[in-house]
Amino acid sequence: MTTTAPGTPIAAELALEMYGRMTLIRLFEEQVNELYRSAKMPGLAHLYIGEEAVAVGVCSALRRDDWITSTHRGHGHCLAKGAEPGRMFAELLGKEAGYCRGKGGSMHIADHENGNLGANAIVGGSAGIATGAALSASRRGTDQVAVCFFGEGALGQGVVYEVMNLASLWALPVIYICENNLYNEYTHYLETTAGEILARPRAFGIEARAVDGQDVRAVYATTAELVERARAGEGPAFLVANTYRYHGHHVGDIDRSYYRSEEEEQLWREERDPLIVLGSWLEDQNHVSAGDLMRVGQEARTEIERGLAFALDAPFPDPSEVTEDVYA
Amino acid sequence: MTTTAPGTPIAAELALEMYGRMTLIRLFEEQVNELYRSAKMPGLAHLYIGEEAVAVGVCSALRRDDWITSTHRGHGHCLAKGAEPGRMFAELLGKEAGYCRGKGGSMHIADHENGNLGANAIVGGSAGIATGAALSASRRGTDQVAVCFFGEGALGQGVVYEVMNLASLWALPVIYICENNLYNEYTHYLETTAGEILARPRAFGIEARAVDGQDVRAVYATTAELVERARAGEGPAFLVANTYRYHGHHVGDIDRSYYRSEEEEQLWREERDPLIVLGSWLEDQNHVSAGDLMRVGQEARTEIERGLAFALDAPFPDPSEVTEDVYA
Amino acid sequence: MTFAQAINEALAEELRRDATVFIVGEDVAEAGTPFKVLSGLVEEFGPQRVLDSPISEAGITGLGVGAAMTGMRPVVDIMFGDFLTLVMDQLANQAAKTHYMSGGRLKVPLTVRTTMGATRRSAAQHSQSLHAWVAHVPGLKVVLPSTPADAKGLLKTAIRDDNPVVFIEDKMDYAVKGEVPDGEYTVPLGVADVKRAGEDVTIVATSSMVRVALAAAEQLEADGISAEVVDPRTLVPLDRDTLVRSAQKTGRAIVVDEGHRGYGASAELAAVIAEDAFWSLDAPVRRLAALDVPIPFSPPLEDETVPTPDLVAQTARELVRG
Amino acid sequence: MTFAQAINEALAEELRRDATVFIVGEDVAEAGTPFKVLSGLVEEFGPQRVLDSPISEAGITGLGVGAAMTGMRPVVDIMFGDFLTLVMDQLANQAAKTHYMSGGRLKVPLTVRTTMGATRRSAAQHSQSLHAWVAHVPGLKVVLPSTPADAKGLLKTAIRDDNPVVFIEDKMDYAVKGEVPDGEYTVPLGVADVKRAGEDVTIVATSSMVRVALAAAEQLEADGISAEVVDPRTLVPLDRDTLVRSAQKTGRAIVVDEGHRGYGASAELAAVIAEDAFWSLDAPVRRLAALDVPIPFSPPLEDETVPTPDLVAQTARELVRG
Ligand SMILES: Cc1ncc(C[n+]2csc(CCOP(=O)(O)OP(=O)(O)O)c2C)c(N)n1
Ligand SMILES: Cc1ncc(C[n+]2csc(CCOP(=O)(O)OP(=O)(O)O)c2C)c(N)n1
Ligand SMILES: [Mg+2]
Ligand SMILES: [Mg+2]
Repeated sequence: MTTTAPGTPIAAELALEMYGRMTLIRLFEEQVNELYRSAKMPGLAHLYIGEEAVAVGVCSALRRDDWITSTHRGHGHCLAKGAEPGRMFAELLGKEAGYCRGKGGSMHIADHENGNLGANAIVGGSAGIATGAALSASRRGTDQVAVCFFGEGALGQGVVYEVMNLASLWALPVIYICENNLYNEYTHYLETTAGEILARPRAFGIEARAVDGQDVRAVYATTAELVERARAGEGPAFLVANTYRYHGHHVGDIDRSYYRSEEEEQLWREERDPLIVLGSWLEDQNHVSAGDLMRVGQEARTEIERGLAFALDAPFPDPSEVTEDVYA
Repeated sequence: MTTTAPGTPIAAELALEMYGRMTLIRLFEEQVNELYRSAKMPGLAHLYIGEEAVAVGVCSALRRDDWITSTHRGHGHCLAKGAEPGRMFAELLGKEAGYCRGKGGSMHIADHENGNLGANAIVGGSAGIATGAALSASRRGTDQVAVCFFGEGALGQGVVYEVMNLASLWALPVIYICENNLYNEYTHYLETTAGEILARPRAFGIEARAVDGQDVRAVYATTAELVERARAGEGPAFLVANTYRYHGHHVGDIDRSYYRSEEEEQLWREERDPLIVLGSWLEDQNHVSAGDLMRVGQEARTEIERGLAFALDAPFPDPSEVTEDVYA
Repeated sequence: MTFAQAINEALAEELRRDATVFIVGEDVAEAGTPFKVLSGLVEEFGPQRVLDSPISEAGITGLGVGAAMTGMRPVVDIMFGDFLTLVMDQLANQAAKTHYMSGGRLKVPLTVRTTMGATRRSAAQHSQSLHAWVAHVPGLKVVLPSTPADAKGLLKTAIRDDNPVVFIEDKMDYAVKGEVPDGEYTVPLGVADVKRAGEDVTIVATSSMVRVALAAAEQLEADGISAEVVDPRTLVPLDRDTLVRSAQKTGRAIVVDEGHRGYGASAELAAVIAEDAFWSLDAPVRRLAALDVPIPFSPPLEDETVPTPDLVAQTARELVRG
Repeated sequence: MTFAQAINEALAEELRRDATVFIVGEDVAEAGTPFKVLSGLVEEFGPQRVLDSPISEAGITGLGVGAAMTGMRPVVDIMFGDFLTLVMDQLANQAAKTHYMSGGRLKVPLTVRTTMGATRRSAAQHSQSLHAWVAHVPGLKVVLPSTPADAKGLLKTAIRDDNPVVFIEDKMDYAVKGEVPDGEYTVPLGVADVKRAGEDVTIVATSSMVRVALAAAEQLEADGISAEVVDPRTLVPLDRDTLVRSAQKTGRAIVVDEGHRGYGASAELAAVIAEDAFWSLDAPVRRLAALDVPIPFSPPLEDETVPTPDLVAQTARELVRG
């Protein structure tokens, strides 16, 4: 994945590649929901559907050796950074073949070959990790950057401000990506967030921007700029991506009427869907035909089906493994 | 202690009263230093000398039933809120007659009859307490306000941002007083504090001001305005008072040359001393004569001597008291 | 009624009888918490007394300490016990020490409700039972209810207590049903309860492990072994006498706790019995607790981590048969 | 050399031999910490490897976890052990679980240095010994050195270890002098050390309590009682065998630890002995630890809180004479 200079129009191939990744995430998550509803998946999962453009736009501006830290809603970040659906499904099912040998599950998938330092079930819990990875890059003299994904709810965690202060003081190559999907679980973020989100990083001297999280090209272009700054040693940045989750807070959150309206959900699904937004742009620009998009979609569908079959067939770890990996 | 409307010139009596309190604090702390150097005081203490105008200016704008929370450098706050030197000395010496029966010591003096909820040896540790006291006032329908004193070093503690967010969301009557004396122990605050201090509270939608912490009249007037807002239900505020500690971080911090210069110390002592600043104003305005100031100083000296004698004579608690007061 | 309903009733009754009681936590109002334990409270008491907070565990706990010091009786809701990691300063350095450091002049009538317990397939950061940490802090009281009746009576007592109390509910208990007395009642802190009388072996169990112990006792009865199941109900204060007397009577004791084994609550309970019942013991006190591993997600692995009725029964047989 | 100099040497040697080692903490550079333990390091290694941080314990510990996951070996300095309250999430939920949750694919070679110990007239928030908390977290290793030689060798091992290690120094030990071997050496984790051999009673002591135990042993020798003093040196991993064999030999054991007694490390150590040495014990294992009260400031009160040589000796006499 390469970066472009600020403002450079995004090449059609890259756009198509991003369309494919977003489709892969969408289909993966729909499948996860199915696994839950058919009681094939232990526990719960937090679906990324609706937010695909954020993970894909950001990770498309990163190199494989750049790092990301992820959240409880992390499947999209993981796939966008290059993980295989098969080993991810296997992890969600608690199988030995999973990225974490079944020990982590949905909220702890890590894929360090692709630079994913792991999802995190503590809100704001990975802010320190990402910042430390950025310190590591600068101390070891590489030009890697670290990206910290978190939801707007993490703005309630004090440690986020502690590490933004460190990153700014030491000009660390870390980019904080705030995925504002409007809700902290079942509470609207305006009830939990005083003042202006962007004013918070700026108070620590951190470059801060906002972007339409449903427009993958915008997310990509803005991230590419911030990544360039960071690689050039110009320090940390903060990007708030305005987005929306179509489904519940987790797969079991079916009745949402007490905290948000059908109309609101419908509006985002119909007017702001990241796949539709990019798809129509590609077609309008005659970059691709409807056929191309269907082909890409079909490829993604096949990859998901293959991955799912692999995971369903894979064996569980042997119970004796419970005591392995406590210490390195 | 009464408040004045914004801008109202401060009456000479009040100014003289504040001069007396500042002098009392100055003399108290000089005595504490003596107690340490003569090995009469167990442990260490953090002297407030140089910062007197902050505590006195702020507390003069409060009512007795308003609350304050204090810090490891808390003797000045405690005296400014109305505590007696005698029981304070007794506490510093670990005597039964102390405000905390000797159990708290210098870093934990509390005087709840005068609304002092206690000093705190955890940097930033009282931010939640002050914010909670403000919530208590609003829930119980009183018009009390809570003042949270902390040093600029506490800006490194995440919990401070967590509670500022709560205070802003719920319009709580709490005023955060940031005593910026330039140093976090032995490190200059510019090495530990990115961006702009005032931008931090403002990012949470909190009214924020800066004031010359060596000018007690300015501290008083600004605090009075912020207290009025808070009492009127207009929400929290943040005030950074720029000040300086003349002595070491604690009484044992004698050689300071590796972190700050003699010249810097001298400059503050000679050009910015809060007693000199207020004293000369009082004289220039012909509000008082040099004689009046000497009289006030003499009264303070007598009070300190009486208090010290009381504390030195007071008995230690009986060892059996060690197991008392663990549970209410 | 269910354990969750008992908690809800206790909170509703205390909110009704004392205007200084309020609840603050994440998604506690309309959502009634993710566990639905608080459903209906905001509707009755309003958003001024049931406050939805930002995701700021340290902040709301600190807020609770300050409100408690100044005339309120806050009930702070910490969704998962795993997040106690974020509030230890407010609990251990502030809430627990304020009364003592002030020479008895300030008090902190704060209740912190949180959860514990594994086997929900929630993985390592949502499955911990960290009661040993708070039990190690002088100045805190620690309650681990095991039945709906105890939960209601103990929570009402905790809220009325003038000290900071950490009240820990096992997530696996919420749906469990049990008899709850009609009308007003409370259960004192510091009084253990013998959940089942027996002669041959004492099983001291905490929280949901009480159910595990009772199931084991059933198995043992079939084998002609009579097990006594003792529930301390509160770790602090601890009712040493009841534990020790039971062990002295049976001569054999097992401690079952869902915290990790190493440096856990089971060590203290076992040490207490080994100290005071030493001359009556026919065998070493056995400890059964969570494996010393982070709780894994994979079901076949997670199921290895927590004591089961079979394990408890098997251990008891070994003890009794020698 | 002094205990503080031994720590300083260990850090200097590891900073020299491994470019990925760095130190971060409050006032660690020019000030060399308030205890002056790090004096001279920034002068030799520069501010890129000895970083003065803001007062952000959680932030710098989280930073250390991330740096450790990505190729560095950070040494995070937490000035007072009382501030562990602020880093428990980074330690327990992040550092301790990363290796396990990732199925062994990520590791966290992090060292967190902090302090413990009372009697410095520092009052309740600067005198705690909270090692029991971290010892209760699977995935963390916990080191409590008691001599300059152990401190140096154990710290070098901790820094080279691929796991998160919490290294806890007693503030009262810094000025204590002791022999330190010349040249390069390390001390393994998980190996207890018999500080004094004896026949009549085993005294298991941790950190500065080892000195207390040795002083007690002197007194006891005068009374014709031969005490064996065993120092586990690391709580996790714990060398059970050495503790148990000593207790089996003497038939009597006392555990001395400066943490609070309730739910503390002394409970685990006593439980281990009571379990595995049960059949050899002539008397119950005795626990001596800090009183279960916040540490008071007033000297006559504080002096009551921590075990003394007289108390240990007296307890041993009771045990031996029965
Ligand atoms: C420290 C902490 N507190 C509470 C929770 C419970 N919790 C899980 S997700 C969540 C809401 C997070 O909202 P946000 O950060 O906006 O992420 P989103 O779910 O919207 O993607 C909460 C409160 C947690 N996991 N960690
Ligand atoms: C959480 C915490 N970290 C570290 C310390 C040690 N410490 C005591 S005072 C201090 C510096 C505080 O600086 P500041 O807040 O500016 O207050 P000042 O001493 O300048 O008045 C530090 C680091 C502490 N007491 N609490
Ligand atoms: Mg959100
Ligand atoms: Mg300062």
